[in-house]
Amino acid sequence: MKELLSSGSGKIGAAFFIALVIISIGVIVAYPANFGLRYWSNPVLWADNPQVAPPSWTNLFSSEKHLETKVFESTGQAERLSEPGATRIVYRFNLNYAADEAPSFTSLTVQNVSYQDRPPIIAVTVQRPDGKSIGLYQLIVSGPRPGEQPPFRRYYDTPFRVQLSGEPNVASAVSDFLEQQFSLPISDQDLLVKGVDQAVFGVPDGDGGFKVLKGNYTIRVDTLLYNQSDSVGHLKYVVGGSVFGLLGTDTLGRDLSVGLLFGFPVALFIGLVTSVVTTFIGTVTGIVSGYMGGKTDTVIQRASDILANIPLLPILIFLAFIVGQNLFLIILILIAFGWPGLTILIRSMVLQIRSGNLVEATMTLGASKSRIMFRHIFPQTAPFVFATMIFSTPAAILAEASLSFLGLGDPSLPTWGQILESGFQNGGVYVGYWWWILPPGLLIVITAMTFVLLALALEPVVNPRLRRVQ
Amino acid sequence: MLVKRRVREGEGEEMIRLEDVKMHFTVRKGLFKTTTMKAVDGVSLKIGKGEILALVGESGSGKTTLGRLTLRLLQPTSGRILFENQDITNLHEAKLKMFRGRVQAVFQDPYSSIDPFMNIYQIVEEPLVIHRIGDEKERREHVYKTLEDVRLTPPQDYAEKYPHMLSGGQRQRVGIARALVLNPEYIMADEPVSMIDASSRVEILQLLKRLQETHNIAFLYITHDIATARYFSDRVSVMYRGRVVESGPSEKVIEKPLHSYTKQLIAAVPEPDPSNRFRERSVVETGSFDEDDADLVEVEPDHFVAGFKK
Amino acid sequence: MPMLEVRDLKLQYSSARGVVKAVDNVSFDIEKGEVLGIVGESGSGKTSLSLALMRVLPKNVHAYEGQVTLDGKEISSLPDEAFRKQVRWRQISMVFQGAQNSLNPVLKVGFQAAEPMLVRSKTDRREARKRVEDLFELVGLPREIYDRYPHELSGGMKQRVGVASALVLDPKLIILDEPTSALDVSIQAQIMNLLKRLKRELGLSMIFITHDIALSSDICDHLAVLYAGEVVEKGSAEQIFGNPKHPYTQLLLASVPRLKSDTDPKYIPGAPPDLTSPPPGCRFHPRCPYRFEPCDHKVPPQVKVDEGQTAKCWLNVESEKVKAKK
Amino acid sequence: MKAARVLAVRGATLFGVLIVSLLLVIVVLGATGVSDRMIDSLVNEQVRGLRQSLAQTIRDPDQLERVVSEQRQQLISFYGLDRPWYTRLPDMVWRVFTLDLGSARTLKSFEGSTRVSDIVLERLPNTIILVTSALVISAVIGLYVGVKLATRVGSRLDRAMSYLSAVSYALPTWWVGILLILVLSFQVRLFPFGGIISAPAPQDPLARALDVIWHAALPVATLVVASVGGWAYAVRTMVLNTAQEDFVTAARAKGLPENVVMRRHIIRVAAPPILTNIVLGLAASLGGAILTETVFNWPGMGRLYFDAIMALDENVVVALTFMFTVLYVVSRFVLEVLYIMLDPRVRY
Repeated sequence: MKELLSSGSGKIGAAFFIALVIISIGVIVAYPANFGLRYWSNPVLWADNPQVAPPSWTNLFSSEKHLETKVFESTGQAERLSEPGATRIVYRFNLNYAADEAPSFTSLTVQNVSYQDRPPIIAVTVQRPDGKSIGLYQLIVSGPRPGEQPPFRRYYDTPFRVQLSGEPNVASAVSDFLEQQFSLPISDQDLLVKGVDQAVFGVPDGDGGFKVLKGNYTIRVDTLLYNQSDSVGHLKYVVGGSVFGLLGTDTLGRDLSVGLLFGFPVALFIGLVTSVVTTFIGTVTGIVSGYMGGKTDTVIQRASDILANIPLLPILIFLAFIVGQNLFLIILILIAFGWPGLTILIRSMVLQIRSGNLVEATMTLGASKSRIMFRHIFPQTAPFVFATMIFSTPAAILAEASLSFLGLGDPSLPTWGQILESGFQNGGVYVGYWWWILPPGLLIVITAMTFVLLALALEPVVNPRLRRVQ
Repeated sequence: MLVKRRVREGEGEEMIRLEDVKMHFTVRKGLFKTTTMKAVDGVSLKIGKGEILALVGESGSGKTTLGRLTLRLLQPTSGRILFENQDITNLHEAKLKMFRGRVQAVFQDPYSSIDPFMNIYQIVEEPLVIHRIGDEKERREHVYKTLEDVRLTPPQDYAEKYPHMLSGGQRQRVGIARALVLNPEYIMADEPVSMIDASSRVEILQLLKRLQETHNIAFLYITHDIATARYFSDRVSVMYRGRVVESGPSEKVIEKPLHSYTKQLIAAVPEPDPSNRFRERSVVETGSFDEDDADLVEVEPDHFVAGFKK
Repeated sequence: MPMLEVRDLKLQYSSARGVVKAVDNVSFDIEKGEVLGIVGESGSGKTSLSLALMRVLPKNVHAYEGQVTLDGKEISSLPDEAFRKQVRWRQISMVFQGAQNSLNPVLKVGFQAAEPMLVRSKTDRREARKRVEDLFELVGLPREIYDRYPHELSGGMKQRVGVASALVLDPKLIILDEPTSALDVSIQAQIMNLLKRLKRELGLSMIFITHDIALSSDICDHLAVLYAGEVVEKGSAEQIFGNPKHPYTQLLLASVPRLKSDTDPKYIPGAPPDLTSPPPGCRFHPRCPYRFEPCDHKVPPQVKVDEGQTAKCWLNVESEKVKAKK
Repeated sequence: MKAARVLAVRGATLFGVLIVSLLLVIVVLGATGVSDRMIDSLVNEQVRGLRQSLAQTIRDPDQLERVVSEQRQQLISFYGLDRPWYTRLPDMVWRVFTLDLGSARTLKSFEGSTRVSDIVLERLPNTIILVTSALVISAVIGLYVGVKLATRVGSRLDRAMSYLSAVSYALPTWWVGILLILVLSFQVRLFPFGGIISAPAPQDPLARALDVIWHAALPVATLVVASVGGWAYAVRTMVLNTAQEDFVTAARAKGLPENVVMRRHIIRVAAPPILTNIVLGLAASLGGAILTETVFNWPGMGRLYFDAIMALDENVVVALTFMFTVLYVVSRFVLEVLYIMLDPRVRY
């Protein structure tokens, strides 16, 4: 331990390791169980994110200012107005628009509506900085079905989401708006092709296109309820940008930072479980083989000789392909083929220890075999074993990453390798989705490096001859 | 000269007896060929209670293997090993534990024969732990007393130290203390001083000698150095190629060696005498002894030589 | 004029625990055809001394100074490259302690012996081979050994190869660093006989380094006793063995178990000091039975006690004073 | 004589490796029912051929069906599809051994053949070219840099290199490839994104060769970057260990010039352990080749592996797994022979 912290690389490695552990614990606590299948692989959850958007901080280096995704939700202050026979609830969302481009999309999501007799109406109006306003969209919640009893509940299980940018009704509303305000005749179809949001957040540039109109917008969402007990649970209005969050998104709009964070505990789990179990088996078999000699030794030696020489990756690929993509299977295989290498090393160490007189001396004292093996021989191999354990940790992480990269990762647990693979498969390398490719790779390298640094600090323990030189 | 006990073979009580013991090892030669290495090839010897027997020979003579056999660390290919007239040749490992409590060993290399990860106290205490002797307090007293016996004094100063903090001589004394703590009746000492500085060798030998006198311990002193054998032992057995070629009381064998190999061993010992440089030492080429396979003959009372023709 | 004069040779290493004063102001002379024994226990700096003479130094050298004169020429002032070309093996060669480890395991032993000729004097291969085979014969090895690898030879044979290859360039001086310590006593005797024969027949000068003072009497004409990096006593073999003046030499001699006399050997209590922090005053004083007032703080001078014999001990200073008063 | 024994033992072990991997593959295939599927497709394929040839002679469709289904039954019992999978074990071993695995589901060889052996063997040279050139370049650079470092232990360069080699151990090969593409193909547009030759391929042989080298530059560089740091570090360690041996001191004492000491008494002696290190890294570099080929779309066995996985083509995956094991075992054996030539202690 002292050796570990006395060198520079040991200190850096230890600091990194602690950081890895803290992040992993945080992720385990914060993330829902079954994250991989229920959340990460569920496209509905990511629909409101822009797709393949680079990180928002790229704006700092870009001459053109990209729009960051803005999400407005019905949680803030609302204005309640009483009208004859109805209640009007008005949400005003203020948006200071400074980007040099139109939103990539806009969407409205409605959830948990319940009413007694008349279906509520929800309307979206955009009030622009030029004082003009567009009645963008109106939703009349679907009416009672035959035989259905009040209260009528709508959009509880599946929220109602409408992509305003692609909605024909919106297009026609905007078309009308352009006609009236700018005397610009443009058909609904053309508008849908050009992008409705360009017109909503811009002014015609005279060339048949639109120029972004910067300034303060207010998006007003009106909800009209016809009964005291009627309610609209949740409203969400999203202005989709072209940059997103800390680490951007992938083709499904998934927030890469969320997926990458989840990779921490998984990588640590793969690395540590594999190395700990491998080291344990390797050490025990090595000590037993070296100490007992005879038939036990021959059997262990032959088995480990053969297993240690099998090229791991092809077999790993084969098994993962044929038997199934399961993280535990992968770990099991890594262990099954990982221990023999250590067995061979430990065995030769034990033989060397045996060549001294300690074993004979202890035997003369009447010590049992297990006492000699684990009280006397094991402590002498322990520093080496510990260093090997650390050194073999990145190998397991890298092996899993490689396998994931070939598309053989466990789909229920997103790993860095899998994220990289989907980036590669989606042509990220050839079109330059660097934010999708670099961070997962970098995280793999940093995690592997952490253990390599620790191992490096332990090298003098393992190789005393080098210590003599320095 | 320290007082020597004159024990004629067969006199007094017997500690350990080997009867025509052979130890053969199989060595791989070719792909399928194996040959037999006869490390010990028919040796009989006795060690009486409280007697020091020196086993002298060069590397490869089988003296170390023979030493291991007297402790039953090895099971002989043939022959019998008796401890206090009880046959322990084929005793199972579990039953040997009692025997292990009564015989001990001191090894050549004080660096590799004690556990570098234990402190001195733990090393010396270990035999007591293994044999479940005494409670913690009794053990502590006994360990301290033993450390004093081997002159690691005051014991408190040494108890917490680790082997690498001690000099070679001190480490060897730790090895002796560990062998001594069970109050053994027999100790096999395999080259106990060959890796220790010349100026300290005699100190260790004197310590062993005193222990033999105060505790009446029998010793098998294995060495290549016939000069220390003369000083330290009551009797000497000379080994050559797995066999004993000459044995008898130390003075007799050394002052009047009969076997040519013994003679050569003696001639090869350098004496600090500057006139030596004007003459060559007599050297017999190894492999030129023709009496290898001959049996031991009692040439004079208690002095045995292989293949001696009167 | 002595063939080799060494004056105030000093070699220090830096280590994790501090500066190791391995060789500290060592001076001695060697006459032509004579063998000087350097006797010291482990850690007394005797191997460092041989490396210092050959100027084969490890990387962690802290200080290296002193004057070495060979045949009237000061070789210690030569630059490294010139020293390598002119002195090493050509004038001073060496036989190493462990024959096992001093031979390259992947090269044939004959080639290794011939290598200095081949590389340095551009001798042609056939000639070099003949020379080496002749030398092998001289040291009692069969000529065919030339094409063998080290692992195929026994320890004694390897040590003979070491002796033969030290002779290959006809050096003036051979340093023998514990040439027999790894060998069985009977093989040791054979090698010692070989060395004696070479000394007699070739008139070789040698430095014989050993921890075994008894063995040194077998070949050495003069002796220097080394303790904790310093020469504590030197003189002719007769003087050192017959009338040792330094307590360390006396006790070292007394610690040798004798085969042919009935005196009991004695030991020196304690252990040799750590060379990073040798004791003040006389370095031997903590183990010395005769120590008195000045020993623990004043370094004793090298005192001439007899013609050609000096000892570094306060006892001798006192007795010289007594003599002077008389 | 001893050398023959050592070689025989190594050969036997490596043969054991081959057999064990083969058995592993076949048992897994059998136990998961995949081998049934594979044989089934083999039977279908032969039945299809049969039907076509029989259709020439037998006009009556009913009779044709009858004959075909008879033949089909024969084939099924011939291949043992009607028996449990483990009874077919020896037969399967032999079929994998001879790459007689029928035809691929969707993949085709460049010539258009669907036979698995055609597809796989055609790719073999491309992989060998890639791996060997990367191995040779890494070896040369690693040796040179490692020796340089060993002579300057503790210098700033040495420290930097030891960290760099640690980084290269932590770098996934394929990610290095991706980085190189991103920088040198996407940003700088210096090298092609992948493939082995431009389309259309140049006609002139020299231009063709240069074109291949231009395409190979990035994949080879990837493999080299991934392994060269480890190499240099291993060489440095071995050289340092050897440099501490007594015979090196002896060689210096003999007055040999430093370059002779380095070459003959250090590097020459350190060569066998360095070679051992290469042997240990061999499996990793083969694995690296699989991934690098995937990244660079290099038409070798590794890229084929990826394609076969994507196309769920079991026959091809099995054949490739076996081929990679063979490739590994063979190159291991070559290196073992080399080792024995380098180290006289094993030779006699």
